Parts: sequence; C-alpha cells; structure tokens
Amino acid sequence: METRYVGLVSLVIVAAFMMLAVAGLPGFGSFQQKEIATYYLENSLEDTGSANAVNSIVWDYRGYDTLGEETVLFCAALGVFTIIRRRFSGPHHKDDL
Amino acid sequence: MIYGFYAVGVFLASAFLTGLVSIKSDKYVPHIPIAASLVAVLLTAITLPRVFFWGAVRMQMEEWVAPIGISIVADTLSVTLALITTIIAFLVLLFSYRYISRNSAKYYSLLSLMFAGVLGILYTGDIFNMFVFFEVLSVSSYGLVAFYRNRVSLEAGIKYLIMGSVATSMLLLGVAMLYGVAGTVNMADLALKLPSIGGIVPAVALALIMAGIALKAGIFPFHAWIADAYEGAPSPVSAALSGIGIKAGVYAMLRVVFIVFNAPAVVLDILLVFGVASMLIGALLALGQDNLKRMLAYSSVSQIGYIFMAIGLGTALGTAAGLLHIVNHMIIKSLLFLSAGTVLWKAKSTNMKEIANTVRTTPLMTYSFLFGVLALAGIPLFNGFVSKWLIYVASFEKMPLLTVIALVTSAITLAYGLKAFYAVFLSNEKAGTKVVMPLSMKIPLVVLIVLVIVLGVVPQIGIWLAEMMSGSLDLSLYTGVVLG
Amino acid sequence: MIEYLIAMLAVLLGIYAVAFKDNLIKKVMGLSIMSNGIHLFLISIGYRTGGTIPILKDMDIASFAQLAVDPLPQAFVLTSIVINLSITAVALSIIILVYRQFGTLDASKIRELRG
Amino acid sequence: MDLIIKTISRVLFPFVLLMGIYVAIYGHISPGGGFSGGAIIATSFALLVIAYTEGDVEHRFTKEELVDIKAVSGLILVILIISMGFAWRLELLKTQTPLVLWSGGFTPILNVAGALMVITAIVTIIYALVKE
Repeated sequence: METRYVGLVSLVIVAAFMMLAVAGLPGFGSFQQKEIATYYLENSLEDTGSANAVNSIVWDYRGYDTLGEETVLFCAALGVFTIIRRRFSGPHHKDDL
Repeated sequence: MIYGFYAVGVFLASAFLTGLVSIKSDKYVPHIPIAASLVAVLLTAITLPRVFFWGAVRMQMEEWVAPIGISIVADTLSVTLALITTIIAFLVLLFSYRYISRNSAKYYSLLSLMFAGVLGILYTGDIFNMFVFFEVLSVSSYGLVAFYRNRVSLEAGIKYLIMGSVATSMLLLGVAMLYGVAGTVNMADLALKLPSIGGIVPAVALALIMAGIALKAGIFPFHAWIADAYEGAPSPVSAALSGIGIKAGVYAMLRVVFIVFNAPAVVLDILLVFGVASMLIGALLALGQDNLKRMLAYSSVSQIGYIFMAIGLGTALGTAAGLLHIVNHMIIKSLLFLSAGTVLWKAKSTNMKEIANTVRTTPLMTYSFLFGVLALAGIPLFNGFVSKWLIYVASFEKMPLLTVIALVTSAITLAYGLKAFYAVFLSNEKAGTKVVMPLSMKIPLVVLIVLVIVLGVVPQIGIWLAEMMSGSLDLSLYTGVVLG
Repeated sequence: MIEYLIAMLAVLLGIYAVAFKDNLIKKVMGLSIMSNGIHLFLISIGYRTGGTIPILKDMDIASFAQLAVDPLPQAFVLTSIVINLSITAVALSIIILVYRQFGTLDASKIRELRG
Repeated sequence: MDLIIKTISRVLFPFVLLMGIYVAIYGHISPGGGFSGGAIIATSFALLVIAYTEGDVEHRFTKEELVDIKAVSGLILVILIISMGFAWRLELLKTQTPLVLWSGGFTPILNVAGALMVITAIVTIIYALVKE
C-alpha cells in the first residue's frame, strides 16, 4: 500500500506547485504582454483574407503546426490499423519476439 | 534556404506514398522509405557545410516576421544530429527490409513518420511546434511498440502510451504558462522576454517542461517504461527509438535549458544529480538483466545519464563532452540493437541463455556486437573512448568524486557488455540453426562498425565536432540569428 | 487568479486518475480529463474582460483589435484537441487487444501476467 | 440495432452532413472551419456506421480503401501546405472582395483539405473500432 502514499504525496507537491504558478500569472481578464496577439487581430484580414483570426492562424500563420498535427492524425489512423488487423495473428508470430 | 529541413517533408511524403502504393502491390513498399531516407541524408549533407562555415541559418515559414510565424533554425548542433539521424534512419529502414514481412506498408509509414517527427524537433525554433512534433514522434512509436501483438509488446505499448502522453501534457502545460506570462512561443523571443519577467511562473514552467522532456528521455525517476518498450518493440524499432527517439528528447532539453532559460546554475546542478543517478542505476539494472533487449535498454538509460552529467557540469568542456557523447551513443546503440536484432531474428526468446543454444552466430554478428560493447564501455580506439575521456577530464576539474563514479560505471558497462557477449556469442559453437543474413542486414552493421572505428581512431573529428556543436548553445548567437 | 483554479483542478484530477486508478480505461479517461483541463487553462489565458469572439463581423479593424479575445491559444487548443483524439484512439485500440490477450483490464494484474 | 435507430439515423444523416459541410467551407467567415466542420461530417458517417454495424454500410467502405483515401488526402494536404509556403496566395487575395465565400485566398481550400483529412481519419478509426 505504500505506493499509494508516495503517489499521494507527490500529487500534493504537484498541486502546490501549480497553485503557486497560477498565483503568479497576470490577472484573468488583463491583456498585457500580447503584442503578437494584437498583431494577429489587426492584420489577419489583409494578410490572409479570412475574417476568422483563429482560422487564419491555424491555416496560414502557423500552417506548419497544422501539418504536424495532420501527421499525428494520420499516425493515429495507421496505429489503430496496425493494432486491429483483421487477420488477428494471435499470440504466435514468426518475426521476432 | 535550409535544405536539410526539407528532409522532414521528404519523410512525410514517403509515409503517405507508402500508404498509397500498398493498395496495388506490397512488393515496392519498402523501396520508397529507403529511397526517401537516402534523399534525406543528401539534403542534410548539403546543409552541413553551409551551417558549419557560415554559421547558423534561420528560415521563416511563409516569410512571416520572426515572432509571428514559425521560425526554422538550423545551427551546428541540430544539423549534426540531423545528419546522424538520417544516416541511422537509412540503416534501420534497410535493416528492416527483410525483417518485417507482414503488414510492412503500415510499419514503414509509421517508421518514416517517426523520423519526420525527430527531424521536426531538431529544426524547429518554436516551443509549441516542438510539442507538436514530440506528439508525432510518440504517437507513431506507440503504434510501432505494439506492432507484435503479443502480451509483452501490448503491455509495453499501453504503459509507454500513458507515460508518454502524461509527459507531453506536462510539456503543453509548461508552454501554456510561458505563453500566459510572456505572450510569445518563439524560443528566441522567449529568451529575450523571460529575464525581465519576475515571479515564479517561469521557474514552474521550466520545471514542468523539464519533467515532461525528462520522462521522454527516460532519465532516472522516469525510466520504467524504457525497458518494457524496447523489449516489446521489434529490434529495428528499438534501435531507432533508442538511437534517435531519446536523443530528440535530450536535444529538446538542451534547447530549452540553454536557449530559452539561459542555463541557470540551479538547473545545471539538477541535471548533474539526475545524470549521475540514472548513470549508476541504469548500469546496475543492466548488470542484473538476462534479457538481451532489456539489458540494452537499461544501458541506454545509463548512457543518457553520462550525457546529462557532462552537461550538468556547466563547464565549456563538459558541454562539449556531453554533446559528443550524444553523437557517439547514437551510433553505438544503433549498432548494438541491430546486431542484437540479427541474433533475435530466428531466436524464439530474448533470454540470453536460451538464445545461446538456438542460434549459431556468424562472424559479422559476433564482431559487430563485440565492437559495440567495447565502444560503449569507452575502450580506446573506439568512438566511445573519445567522448568518455572528455567526460572524465571535465568531471575531474569540477569534482574528482564524479570521475570516480564515471569510471566505476564504465567498468560496470564493460562487465554487463561482456557478460552478454559471452552468453550469446561465445558459448554456442555447435547447436542452433545457421542464420543466413541477407545483404540488407549486413550493410547496416558494416557501415556502423566503420563509423565506430573511424571516429575512435581519429579523435580529432570528434573533438572538432564537439567544439562546433557547443558553439551553438550560447544565447546571443541564437537570438541574433533568429530575430535578425 | 481564482479563475485558473478550476483548470488546475481538472489537471490534478486527471493526474490522480492516471496514477491511482487500476482499470486501464479509467486511466485513459484520466488522460483526456487532464488534457481538457489544460485546454481550459489555455483558453482562460487568452481571455480579455468583455472580449468578443475573434471573428471580424461588421466592425472596423481598429476597434476589433481592442475588443476581440486572443486567438493564439484558441489555435493551440484546436491542434491539441485533435492530438488528444488520436492518443485516445490508439489507446483504446491497444486496450481492446490487451483485454483479449490478458482477459482483464486491471493494470497491476497485467503486470504479473505478462510473463 | 432495432428499426427506430436505423430510421432515425438514416433520416438525420443528410442534415448533419449538410451542416458539417457548411461549417467547413464557411470557415474563414463564420466560426468553425476545417477541424470542427470535418468532425461534424465524421459524426454523420459514424451515425450510419454504428446504426448499421452488420447491415449494408459495411460493404461500402472496405477497410483498405479507407486507409488509402486517407493517404490521398494526406498527400493533398502536404502539397497544399508546402505550396502555401510560397507567396502565391497574395495574388489570389487581390482579386477577391473580403467577407464573401470565395474570399479567403488559400484558407478555404486548406479548410476543405483539412476537413477531408479529419473526416477520413475519424471515420477509419470508428470503422476499425466498431468492426472489431
């Protein structure tokens, strides 16, 4: 049972850690330090032509992230298929243990 | 233009193409990723002189100004690691040409996506982008670890998945906190803004990010999943994962600690402590293993400990030694895992004793494993010696006790290496099936052996490389390049 | 400060579930609770008191920039949700086979049975 | 799945599909876009797949076909995003009036490609899990 106590103690430490960090964050509604965000809001229309600033970021300003993300999606589909193959080969296999 | 960066696109395209080609015939499937990795090696080789002689290069995705878009940075450290990654990628793909017979299309797609993920991490200059490519790397390796659907690999797969995604969530939380405080995600921009931000948020964010990456790199407190994952995964995948996957984690740790947070002394001491701990514990655990793959996995943990100890020293020599050890360890570990793979190909179990009487080993297998073990232990004339010697010198300057521990661990490394070598290779002259190794398995072993010996006999290459690489870890040069 | 507390509680709940629950499916649920907590945290970082959605609708750009909420964390959340989906998909497919091989979903029993 | 569920899902399918398509295509003007639109369309297919697990839906999508549609859409997206790296979209932008459907330069095309990617991924995953 002692792993439970170790886990609990570590969880409490992590919780304290996070509460401290949350206390240090700038105020909830305040909008300081957001030069980049205001840049996106101001010229997302004439740069990318789309009124939806979030969409212009996802597809145009940071399209490379979305490309990475699509590969994650593609990996997941492949992963699911490699794991749930129809010809379930069961416990035996000849390649390598 | 950073040509090496297009290697990421090449691997992505090869993954999608293998999916397409597999509709018609499974015959040509392996050729695409092997060709793609060759192209990737060439692309990175072109970029290397450009970066080494004219300094780091920055490229902006779609020409947006630095902090707005995603910036791609290729400096000496990332290009060298990328070159070795692509070479090992080519060798691993070639090795698994004959190795994986069923469902090869999906295997090759996932493997080339994994390499794309690693290269993505190496070239990106943006923390959130690093998180995304960490996910690409881990999701593709979840599928690969559970590739053989027997008990061991399934249990390893689910455990690796849960540990891995907790790690990446920690990373994301750290990035979110950094964005909350600094308002930007570009590493160079963060490096400029963070010193002026007081409070404990940067410290907590750093702790979270380091915990996440440490779990990915398999440092001491989080090394549980490594042995299972390598035992469950097919041998070429374990070679790729340990040779390259973990190194991406080490590279990310370096990038975050040295560039974004400008290597505060406290953090370096933490790295030192964890490095020494995982060095010792990894070696001791490996000593007690009778399963070949688990032993190699734990030896990876201890070598990563070496790297972090060297970097934790904080001195210029220490960092250079650590970086060189990353390079050497990538080559040695791939050699060891691939040679273990050739033995395990026909052997039924991974237990060293049982392998002995089931497989009669060919000379090439024997020598490749022997060279790997000697290089791992840092015996002169092998590339492991160069970096380990630098580590001994660097640690001696700072604290002689560390050198003693490092020497003791190298002794233990030699001990468990030779134990495995004796058990598997020397004690079975008569029994077992003759393993006829196809050409596609011989070439990788030969190439890796040559690399190990050349880097060992001519240490100047290694030392020059180390100096060039450690040059890229200083903050002012990096921010100068990225923010123009 | 208090507003971020709920997000942090969700993250901690997720970690608790992953660490202490034995059933594999509960662990995967803990994973998604944790990352949803992180998404809530991300969105609440980008909030601006009295802000509108970052979509330009019959408003001139200058006042839009003063009013709209920060779009960048929303883009991060979009990416991270899809990543979370793919992790859960792979996890569930492994769990199906783990159940078929081991006959149980209890993580501690599986550790003994793996042999 | 008894009759009621089958009929309801059959009736609902076109409406959910239509809404998904709208959200995906009008992504650059109205909220939503590639991902949410794709997800809605995927749920419409999921509705059918779950309702007719043993019925006729099965023969429409054989498993191999789905994975390869996925590969095709992957390729499209890779090409699109890499091509987006070059500044073609600026010319395209000049010829358009903002806030009309055909106005987002590259974003609507990418939205659709992204939605396609999401649909094929989710449908294949659901199909595999349900099939099991």
